[in-house]
Amino acid sequence: MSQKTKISVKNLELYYGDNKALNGINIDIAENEVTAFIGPSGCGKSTFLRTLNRMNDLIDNVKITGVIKIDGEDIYKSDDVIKLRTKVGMVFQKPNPFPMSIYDNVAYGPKVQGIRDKKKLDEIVQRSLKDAAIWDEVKDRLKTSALGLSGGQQQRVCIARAIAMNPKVILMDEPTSALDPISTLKIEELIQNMKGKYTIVIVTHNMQQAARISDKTAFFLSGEIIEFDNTTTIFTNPTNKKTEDYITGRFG
Amino acid sequence: MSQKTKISVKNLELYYGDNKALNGINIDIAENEVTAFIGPSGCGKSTFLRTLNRMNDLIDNVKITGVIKIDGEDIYKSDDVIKLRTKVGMVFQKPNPFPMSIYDNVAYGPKVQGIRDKKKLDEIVQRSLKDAAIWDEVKDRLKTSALGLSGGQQQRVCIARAIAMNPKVILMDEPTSALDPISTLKIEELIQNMKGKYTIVIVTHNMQQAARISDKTAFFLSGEIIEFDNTTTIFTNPTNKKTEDYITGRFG
Amino acid sequence: REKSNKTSGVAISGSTSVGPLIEKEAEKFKTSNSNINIEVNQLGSSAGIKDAINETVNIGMSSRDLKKEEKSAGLKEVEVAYDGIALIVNSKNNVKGLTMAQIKDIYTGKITNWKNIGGKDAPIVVVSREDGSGTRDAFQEIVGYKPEELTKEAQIGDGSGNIKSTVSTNENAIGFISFEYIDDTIKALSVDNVEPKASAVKDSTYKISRPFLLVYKEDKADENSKKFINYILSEEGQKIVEENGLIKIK
Amino acid sequence: MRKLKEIILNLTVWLCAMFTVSVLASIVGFIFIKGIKLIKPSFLFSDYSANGSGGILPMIVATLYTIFLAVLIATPIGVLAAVYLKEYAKQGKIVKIIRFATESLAGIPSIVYGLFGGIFFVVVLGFNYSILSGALTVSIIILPFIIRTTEESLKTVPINYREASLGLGATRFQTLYKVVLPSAVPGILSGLILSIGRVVGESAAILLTAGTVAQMPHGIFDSARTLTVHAYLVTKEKGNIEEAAAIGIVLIVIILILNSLAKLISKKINKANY
Amino acid sequence: MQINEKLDNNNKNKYLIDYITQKVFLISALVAVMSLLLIIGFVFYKGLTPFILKGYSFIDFIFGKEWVPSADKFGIFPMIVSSLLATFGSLVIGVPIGIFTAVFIVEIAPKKLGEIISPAVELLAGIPSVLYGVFGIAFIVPNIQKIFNLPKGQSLLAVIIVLAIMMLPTIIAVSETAIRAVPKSYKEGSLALGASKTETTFKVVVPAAKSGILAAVVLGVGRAIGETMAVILVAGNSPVTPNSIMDSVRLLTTNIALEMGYAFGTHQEMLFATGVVLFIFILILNLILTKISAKAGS
Ligand SMILES: Nc1ncnc2c1ncn2[C@@H]1O[C@H](COP(=O)(O)OP(=O)(O)OP(=O)(O)O)[C@@H](O)[C@H]1O
Ligand SMILES: Nc1ncnc2c1ncn2[C@@H]1O[C@H](COP(=O)(O)OP(=O)(O)OP(=O)(O)O)[C@@H](O)[C@H]1O
Ligand SMILES: [Mg+2]
Ligand SMILES: [Mg+2]
Repeated sequence: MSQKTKISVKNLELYYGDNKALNGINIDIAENEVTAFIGPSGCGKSTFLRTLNRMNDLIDNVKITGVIKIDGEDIYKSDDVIKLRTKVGMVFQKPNPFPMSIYDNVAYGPKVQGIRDKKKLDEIVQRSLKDAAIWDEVKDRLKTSALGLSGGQQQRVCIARAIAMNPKVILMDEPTSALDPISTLKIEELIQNMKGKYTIVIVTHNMQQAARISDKTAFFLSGEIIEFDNTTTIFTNPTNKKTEDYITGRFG
Repeated sequence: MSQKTKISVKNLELYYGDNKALNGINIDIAENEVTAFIGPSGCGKSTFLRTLNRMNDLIDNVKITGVIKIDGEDIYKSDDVIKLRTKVGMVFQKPNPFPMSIYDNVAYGPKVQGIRDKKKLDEIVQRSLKDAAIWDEVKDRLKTSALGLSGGQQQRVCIARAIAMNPKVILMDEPTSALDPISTLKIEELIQNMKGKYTIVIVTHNMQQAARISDKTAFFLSGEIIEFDNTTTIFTNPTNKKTEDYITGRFG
Repeated sequence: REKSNKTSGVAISGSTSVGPLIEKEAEKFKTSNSNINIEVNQLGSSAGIKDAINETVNIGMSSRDLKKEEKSAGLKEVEVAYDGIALIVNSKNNVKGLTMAQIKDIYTGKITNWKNIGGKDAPIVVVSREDGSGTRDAFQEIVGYKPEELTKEAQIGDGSGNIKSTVSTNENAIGFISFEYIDDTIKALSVDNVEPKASAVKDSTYKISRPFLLVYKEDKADENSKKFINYILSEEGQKIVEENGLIKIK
Repeated sequence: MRKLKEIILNLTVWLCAMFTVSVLASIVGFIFIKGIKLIKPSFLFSDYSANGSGGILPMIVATLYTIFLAVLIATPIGVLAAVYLKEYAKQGKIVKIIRFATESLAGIPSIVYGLFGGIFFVVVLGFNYSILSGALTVSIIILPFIIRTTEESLKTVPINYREASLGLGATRFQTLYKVVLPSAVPGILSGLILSIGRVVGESAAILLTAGTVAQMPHGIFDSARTLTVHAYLVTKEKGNIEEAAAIGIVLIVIILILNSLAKLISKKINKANY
Repeated sequence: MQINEKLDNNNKNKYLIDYITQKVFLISALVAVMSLLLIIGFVFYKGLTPFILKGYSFIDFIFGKEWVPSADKFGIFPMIVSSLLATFGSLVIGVPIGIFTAVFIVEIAPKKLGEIISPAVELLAGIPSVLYGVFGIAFIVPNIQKIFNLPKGQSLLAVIIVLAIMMLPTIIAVSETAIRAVPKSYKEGSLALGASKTETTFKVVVPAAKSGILAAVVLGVGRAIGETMAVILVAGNSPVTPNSIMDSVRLLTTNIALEMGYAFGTHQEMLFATGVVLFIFILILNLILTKISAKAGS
């Protein structure tokens, strides 16, 4: 699988104030593959994911050292965060729809990109909602507030919102944690379909999910990547004792 | 298993404005057992759970008909919601720690109950955090804001906050969806330990989890309970075709 | 800035005591000089004088004499009317009049109870205008006490209206205001047995009075300004002065 | 014990609210009882006359001019400045100092602003006594209000809205304009309403900058007398409480209309907030 | 795909717009700051002249007990004391009442009632202070005189009451917005723990709205302190140190407003000097308020 490297991370460290949350991260994420991050709660998965589209810029007191290159370009050297974030879409851990209608939520990104054509927008919204497996549930209430949706519905609207942008890289922070198995299955199908065209990074606590959909898996512990390898290798034959412990502590 | 009925629900209907979200719910929840609610996203699980401690009172435009009795008392007839909510604790779907220190979050309930003794509070906080499998991660930062925690950490703090009250009934809305397997395991252990002393109702999308920890399972679909039975029966020999479809659509 | 130089306009600012009179003069003046617009701003004597010096306006109004520094700025002054200052008490007060000496003793804090001057047994609440006020300057000069001699207990109000409100709501109070503000909400006292009337000021039997001044810089007082001042000084203008309870210049 | 505390606290809240309500009711009642006699068409809709028979039409017009001009000047500057302080500036010492100075200025008596305006706008900039000078001066007075209330409402917009928007490749400006500001509208609005109140209620500062000319203004360069200045002169010089109260009634009506208008507009802007 | 290509060129414009808007924001901030600085500069320049150029002693000014401008005596000590007392008194009355009323409107009142009170309060923010003063002199002052059987009702007490009333609309309106903005999930969390509505309100909602409530207090107090017209009518304005709450007082603010109309020369500069002291006074007050609220938070 002679994969091209899409994202290359060198010696990344991140501090929240004095608190080191990421410690010497080195990883190469291949293009058009699905990479899963696993690891116990609080180990830094979200934090690392957020460095990849510079979301941590928003938090005061965050210090970052090291180099992250996407398509060979140092994203922290470039001034064009907009390009970065247009290219690198994100689905957040807590569903965060805007206080707008469902339609406006999904159309937000394209509109921001300057798409004004009503028909085109309708099309994008519909396709994205379908891909996110929520079209049927909301097609009759597109104009009502997204805040009146159930937790899982909100999460899917946020997924739709992210894919409406047609990004090259999609970062997903536990996208299915609030979803029922069927919706989860649909999202996983979506991910499978996108593989090959998009680079996908997904944080998940669901080992089976990681095993099912990802090509590579990185195991995080206390702000470090303990092991990074092909998913099959990680799950069947991990090198590191800690990885094995975590994996075998698995269940369900 | 000659279980006493703790919660008895008769002909419950709930409307959000004109939108019927619950339709003719009838269920008897046995004392000191674990009851799981499963069903696709948006089917009304959270809505129903929230009727049990009258959380929907807060939302405008909600209309409820039917009868819910806890310990034989009609909770919508009684004026004492405080007593109800002290008896019936809740963990929400989205983690919602207060903007206070971790310690104050957990001590909040006991303090409200009138416990002033510093030592006693310390004890309760420590025990609850330990039970919620987060003590080790936060014991050195009890005085810092709970909002600076990772998603899963926040969720466990909320669990600790709920069990610090020592309620008789605990309602949990997807309590482990944001947790890694190990924390999940610990929470599940906690639930197992509480069983027999507490009546627990848990919403989960994780079939395995439902199968592992619950005594009874109710399957929701479009605001109705399609089937309610012993968990083993539901998972091995469901009566209803829809239940079977949902269960067999399971994976992972 | 150009506006005040417009040939058709006269800008006036200054004393709030003189202002109402000038407004009325202007209103009448305009009936025969509709092309001349007169703007009257009531901002206080100091502001009026300052504006006249700065040439922000054509004419300033003052209810007090010019201070040395102000005079040296080259202002011309014209007296346009005299104003009597009346002592007022609450209408429930049964005292009818005071002597000059009694007034002085009251304001310097030597007499503090109404019973000492023929009233009932109640403390006197002295009300004065603020330091710098033209009315107060004139009052203390004529009554004959120094600014620092004013009783420390004195209530201070700014503006005749405020003095009036204070006195009309307090049976124990005594204050002083211009004749033009006397009405039936309060009672004006006689001084040395002379009733506070314009005629009494004119024949000098009523002692407490002061001049109303217009001040201007020569080169800023254009034709229209002069015309307006002359109108005020004319017989017709002075009739308006009298209609307002003020006193014609002799 | 807990019940008792609860009851006492609840009672206190009720008492405080009732106190507020009764104070406010008695003030409004007072104004109406004293002033209603004077409210007649001839009072409201005719020109002023110095001999006391005229009406207050020129003052009503001058008041509206001043409000609109001041709000027009101060709202954009204040809101934009608040956005800068909250969203762009580094939250360091300087911002803190600016915030602090701003707040402290809220407590300087307006007459000081009046004196400043009387020199700066009237003389130095040469606007003379005019509605413009008056509006500029009160603009400065209400700036702290607008800045601070806007900042506070920006603070209440959850960070995850910003994250979501930026995460979709929106620029900071787009994020602000499409997501953050609409969510902050209620707070900005309440600041604006308070500011309108402050402009309407202002006397000393306007007196010294817009003057007291009791004639119908023909533009913002004319000197004019606002309703409040008129009420002030009437109270201070004549002690005529009835007329002041009648003006109070007119002001209450004006504010009522303006506040409803402001709310209507904000509803339009804020259709995003369901 | 084509979308993305179009974007790259587009981004330049976007950054340009972002850059320009940021500068517009910055300029607005600068205009605001500049105008505020101008005022501060103006007051200080005018107010410090007599001490720097004319040889008056600032110490005598602050600690002098006599204020007779026409006799060249400028001492504002009594006014400093009076201002302290009046501010403290009105804070103690006005702040809790204001915050409680805001809480009432948002959390406790029946919805309909809240919907009436809230705009009514906003309305009151627009009533000119002159009218508050008229109300004070026609209502509060005579009642104080009657109830306490005094020769006059103009007093520190009357000032405190009027100031407390005048700060209410601002405190209520701004706190109300802040309390409304507290996320519902906090409330739910607390109620679900068996806290009563009142406990939830005071232990979770109000603390979460702390920053906004502090702003409300600062602005409200500022508004009240800055208001002079009402105070002039009810204070009595004698420039002497009060011995009791029933004595007439003159505040720093009223001193300025009272005499500015006729003052000139040194007298006027001394009034500006009063403004300087007032500014410092308010600075300290805000500092204390901020400190208190920081304490209350932790
Ligand atoms: N804004 C913040 N300020 C300070 N510390 C933070 C902040 N966000 C996260 N942290 C800390 O950084 C560490 C890593 O957090 P992160 O959110 O990356 O964990 P995670 O691996 O995503 O966990 P989870 O699975 O629970 O979401 C944790 O210890 C967390 O408490
Ligand atoms: N506040 C609300 N206002 C209006 N409709 C609502 C509201 N909350 C939920 N609903 C609707 O009620 C239905 C049931 O929602 P509920 O939150 O109970 O679903 P759920 O079963 O918990 O789903 P999930 O697994 O996604 O959390 C959904 O169709 C939802 O859109
Ligand atoms: Mg995370
Ligand atoms: Mg739910």
